[in-house]
Amino acid sequence: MLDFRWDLLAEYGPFFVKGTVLTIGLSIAGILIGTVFGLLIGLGKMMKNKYFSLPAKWYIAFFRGTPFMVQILLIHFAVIPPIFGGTNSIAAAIVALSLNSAAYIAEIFRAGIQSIDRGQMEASRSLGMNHMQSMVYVILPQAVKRMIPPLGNQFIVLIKDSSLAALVAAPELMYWGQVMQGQYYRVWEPYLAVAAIYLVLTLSLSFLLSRLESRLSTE
Amino acid sequence: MLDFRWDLLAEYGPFFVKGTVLTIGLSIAGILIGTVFGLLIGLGKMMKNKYFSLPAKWYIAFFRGTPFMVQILLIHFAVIPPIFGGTNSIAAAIVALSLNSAAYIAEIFRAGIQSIDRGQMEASRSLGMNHMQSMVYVILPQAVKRMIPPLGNQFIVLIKDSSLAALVAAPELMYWGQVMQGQYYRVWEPYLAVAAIYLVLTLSLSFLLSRLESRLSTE
Amino acid sequence: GTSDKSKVSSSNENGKKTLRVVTNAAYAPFVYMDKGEIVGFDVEFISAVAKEAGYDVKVEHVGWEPLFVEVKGKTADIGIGAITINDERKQTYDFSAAYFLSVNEILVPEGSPIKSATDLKDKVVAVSNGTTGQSAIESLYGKNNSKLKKFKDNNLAIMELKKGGADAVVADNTVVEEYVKNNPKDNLMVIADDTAFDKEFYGILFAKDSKLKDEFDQALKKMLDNGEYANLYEKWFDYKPDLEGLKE
Amino acid sequence: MIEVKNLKKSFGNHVVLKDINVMVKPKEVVVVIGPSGSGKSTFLRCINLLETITGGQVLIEGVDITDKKTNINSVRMEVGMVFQQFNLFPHKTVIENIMLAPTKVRKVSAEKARDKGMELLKKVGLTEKANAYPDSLSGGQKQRVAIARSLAMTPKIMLFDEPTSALDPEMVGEVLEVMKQLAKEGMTMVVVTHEMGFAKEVGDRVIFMDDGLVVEKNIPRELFDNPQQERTKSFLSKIL
Amino acid sequence: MIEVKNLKKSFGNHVVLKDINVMVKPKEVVVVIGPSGSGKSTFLRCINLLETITGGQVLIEGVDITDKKTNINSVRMEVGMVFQQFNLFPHKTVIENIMLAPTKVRKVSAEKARDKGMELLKKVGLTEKANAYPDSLSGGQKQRVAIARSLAMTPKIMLFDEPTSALDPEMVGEVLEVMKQLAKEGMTMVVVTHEMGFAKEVGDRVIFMDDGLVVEKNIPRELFDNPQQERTKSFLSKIL
Ligand SMILES: Nc1ncnc2c1ncn2[C@@H]1O[C@H](COP(=O)(O)OP(=O)(O)OP(=O)(O)O)[C@@H](O)[C@H]1O
Ligand SMILES: Nc1ncnc2c1ncn2[C@@H]1O[C@H](COP(=O)(O)OP(=O)(O)OP(=O)(O)O)[C@@H](O)[C@H]1O
Ligand SMILES: [Mg+2]
Ligand SMILES: [Mg+2]
Repeated sequence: MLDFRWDLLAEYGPFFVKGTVLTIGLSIAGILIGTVFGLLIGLGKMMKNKYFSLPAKWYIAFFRGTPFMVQILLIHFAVIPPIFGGTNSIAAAIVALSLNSAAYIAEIFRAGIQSIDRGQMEASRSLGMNHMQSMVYVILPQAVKRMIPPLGNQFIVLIKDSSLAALVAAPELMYWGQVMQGQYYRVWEPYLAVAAIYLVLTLSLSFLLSRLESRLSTE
Repeated sequence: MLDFRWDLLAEYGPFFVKGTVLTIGLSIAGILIGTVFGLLIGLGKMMKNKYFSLPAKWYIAFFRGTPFMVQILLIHFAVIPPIFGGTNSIAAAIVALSLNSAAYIAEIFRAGIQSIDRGQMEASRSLGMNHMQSMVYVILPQAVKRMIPPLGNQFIVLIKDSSLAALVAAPELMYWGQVMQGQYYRVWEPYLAVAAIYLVLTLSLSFLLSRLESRLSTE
Repeated sequence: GTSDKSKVSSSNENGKKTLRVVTNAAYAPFVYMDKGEIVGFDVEFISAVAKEAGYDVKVEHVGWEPLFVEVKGKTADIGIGAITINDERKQTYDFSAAYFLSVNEILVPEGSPIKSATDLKDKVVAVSNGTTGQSAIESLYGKNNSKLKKFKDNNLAIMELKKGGADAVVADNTVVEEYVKNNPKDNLMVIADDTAFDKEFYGILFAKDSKLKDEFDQALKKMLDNGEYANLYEKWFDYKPDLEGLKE
Repeated sequence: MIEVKNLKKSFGNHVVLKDINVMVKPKEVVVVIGPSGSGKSTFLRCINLLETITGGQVLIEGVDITDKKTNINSVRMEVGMVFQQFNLFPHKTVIENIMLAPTKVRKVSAEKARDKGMELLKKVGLTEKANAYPDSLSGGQKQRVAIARSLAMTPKIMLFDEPTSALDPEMVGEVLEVMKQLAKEGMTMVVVTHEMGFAKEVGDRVIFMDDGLVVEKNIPRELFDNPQQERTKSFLSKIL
Repeated sequence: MIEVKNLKKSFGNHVVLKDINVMVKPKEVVVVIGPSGSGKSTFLRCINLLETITGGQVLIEGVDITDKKTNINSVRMEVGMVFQQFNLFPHKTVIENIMLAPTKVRKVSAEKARDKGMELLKKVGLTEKANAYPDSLSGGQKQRVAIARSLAMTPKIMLFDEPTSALDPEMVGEVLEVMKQLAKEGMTMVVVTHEMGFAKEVGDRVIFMDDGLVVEKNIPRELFDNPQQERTKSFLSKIL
């Protein structure tokens, strides 16, 4: 530890910056697409019709029940090539992160809706509003507010999971850490630096989230 | 997909079995050590004394805020060698899984205790029991029951995270998937097989957990 | 010898010491896994040369980077697995005399416009992270060139090429030739470029000032002279070794 | 007018309402009492179709609400319901709570709905809270807003399910006051409550339910002072 | 005997008890009434040291409980407390709930604690529930167990914080009955309640609190029928 080579870090600084930008980009893409997709799957799972709810259940079970590492390798080498006619590590990372987070977001969505007191739906229905109106004007506005904290957590998880994109050579933060390690056969410098950057990203995000939450709760 | 090579899977079957055994072993070791360690850190974080609570907070922030991939690589290459005098992938995997899950378990523990209604502690104190007695006879027995479901989830997360031990060549399930891929340059067979095994492991565990939970709740 | 060396090597019943050999078994045909067994040219070679020197060996797969950590920390006696001898590594480790002559080659799909290393400019090249193949490309086209994709091992790099994510793979000649030979249906071909890529020599990796180095050097020389090396070589590579090149 | 004929309701194997026959005339105020779990809430909820009925018939203004052809939502517009737990919409202000259903269901313009809402708030004495959020109100204020919200749909019938039992004692009066006012104005009401004062003052009839059955019905004074059934007697002795 | 002198309590900047002076003589039953938020619960909690006191003194049987040298737990053994929400230990059976503190704090043997516990259960009429878990009890039964649990420590003083306000109306009576019995046996009691019947029947004195102050104290009949202060009048008009 005494011979910590700051000069090597300085040399790799620009790559870490580039990597961090991609990490953030992948995570944002993942959370956005994952949210849209997750809402659909969540809706599907809540449906009484089995042709919708069963596939949604299987989807969720698969993506929550298998390691993200398997998912990203499968998507990169087996799913993307037949579609794109070749591999594309960034596309694979975005697809994998989106599909994976969609499974978690589907559950967040469902839990958010189910956390709203039954009395809200009943009051709304007893005023003559139909199921759709009650959902749109009464249940969803309240559920969305409750979904923000777990969605924020999911975003943090995504930032961390995006590090696995290094395995398929997407040049995000972790990738540059491994490249640096491969070049100099040193471990502390690259990995501590990478860990610190991830920590800054996730802690900043939690900080923003807690601010947002306290603002929402006073509203 | 049409040329799915079942023969290759048959050939690698025994290795997948060996890998699965190690995966289970790593996860069990991780949850056990992580629980002991997590309780200590959780206790530390709840202390009023800053010399205990601050390090506990940092510990939790670090392990929850950085990717497990960085953690396992750092531990394998930088932490274990000076101690063991060399790398040891299984030791590294167990240490990394334990330290990582300890951070989550510390929070589970804290949340479990804080979820117990304040009235329980007050009733207990008003009967003349001191803080320690109230904790041991009243709060903890109830908190432990509530900790079981999130601990079970943590176990599932551990099973999935243990796949990253493949990166440091611990011969667990994911490792054999990668070896098989490396030998035959095929992706569907090894990764689907591996995903299926992980799915069986995690789904069986959730099933056991839901049984356990319903038994606990009727007690 | 160091104190913990006793932990590492043990003596068996014939009084022969068993050495702990560490390797990265994802480097066919030198060392790789075949149904869970570590096999390859390097594995047979190290057993033979160790036998010649009066030792038994136990080969263990630990991965590429850990291999160096273990040999340096003396928890392993020997590292092997297509390890190129270079000056940087010599600062920290001892190497045996060269036991293999290698040169980087380019693996491309048949019909690729790439004919030589100069054609690789602006093409996507997949390599194994930290190998001499990577250094070779970086010395030609700049360090951390964005078209260079670095993977954990050669398997993933070749996979990337096969799936259309890279235009070429640069790796040791034996690795790419072995791949093409074993997978003729993949329609890949190998391009050699002597002007762009330097010759490289593989050596057995020892800790600095290891006593084993001399014993193994003598054993290797004996194998080279008595033809045992050539036999082993031909068994694995179908052609004769360039013994003169090795002795350079 | 409400006619309940041979109403039955089970949850799975658990029969909660066994055979209920009740008739509520226009402008009548019917008070329902009975021990916890006797089915009082379920009875109200069946009238408002918040529970699917297992057997029997419920006619509201002559319309059979159990008939599949009946539009549930138009029935509900005629029947207001006030819950023990208020169930105000926490993300909307008081006036927005009141305006929501009229604008979305009756398609009343926002101005008209607001004017009507302010009028109702005046009636329940809460004009100054129009732009407050429910969280900032006391229990009694919340319940009064809930009543105003129901009234905004100009229902012909109002159902109250223990509207004061979640309130601090000093807030019970203000809510009962509003309900008495409503009764005087001629609203048809079914009220589950244990406020005997209210029952005696404005109730036209009292129904005593136990174990999913109507055990006894009578005018309040008779039922309270001179109960005919043993079960009624024992229940009244406990709560009076 | 309880002496409360110049008791003050704030939560941060929020002053909840401003200056409370109350004296409770042995065997006396004092009833505390007052609007929600007036500080009644806080007052009881200060006597039992569940809140740290900001200023003033509380003497119990002559011992200054605010003195740092006083052993809080031994004070608490002398003072039983019954909560609105019962706070039974859900993981223990009824008899285990009752036996826990005597065995752990007073180090009574399990047999003796059990015998005493069964005796107390008989007193509150729940002998047959000894081995039931709290979840299977009705609200009134839970509260009676909670009283028995407190009595098991043979306290000299009992504090009750709205013991019946979380109960269904028909269960209020059974709990009040137990409390009346206790009062007759000479227990010193401080009871926060809005059950006027109870206050009139067994209360020796009633204290009316508002906004952190004791506004009026008197014997029940006088305070209820002839309140002296405007605030008392307006409060009583709401709840009676
Ligand atoms: N959704 C439901 N599923 C199953 N059982 C239910 C449901 N709703 C009510 N019950 C049962 O129906 C019975 C009657 O309940 P109901 O709420 O109508 O009683 P109540 O007379 O209103 O009692 P309370 O005075 O406590 O409000 C109870 O035994 C209750 O457990
Ligand atoms: N732990 C606390 N932290 C901050 N404020 C508190 C706390 N406990 C009570 N308060 C405040 O102290 C005031 C008095 O509360 P208290 O519970 O003593 O009133 P109360 O007379 O018992 O009312 P109620 O009849 O509703 O039980 C209230 O304004 C309350 O918000
Ligand atoms: Mg009810
Ligand atoms: Mg209180």
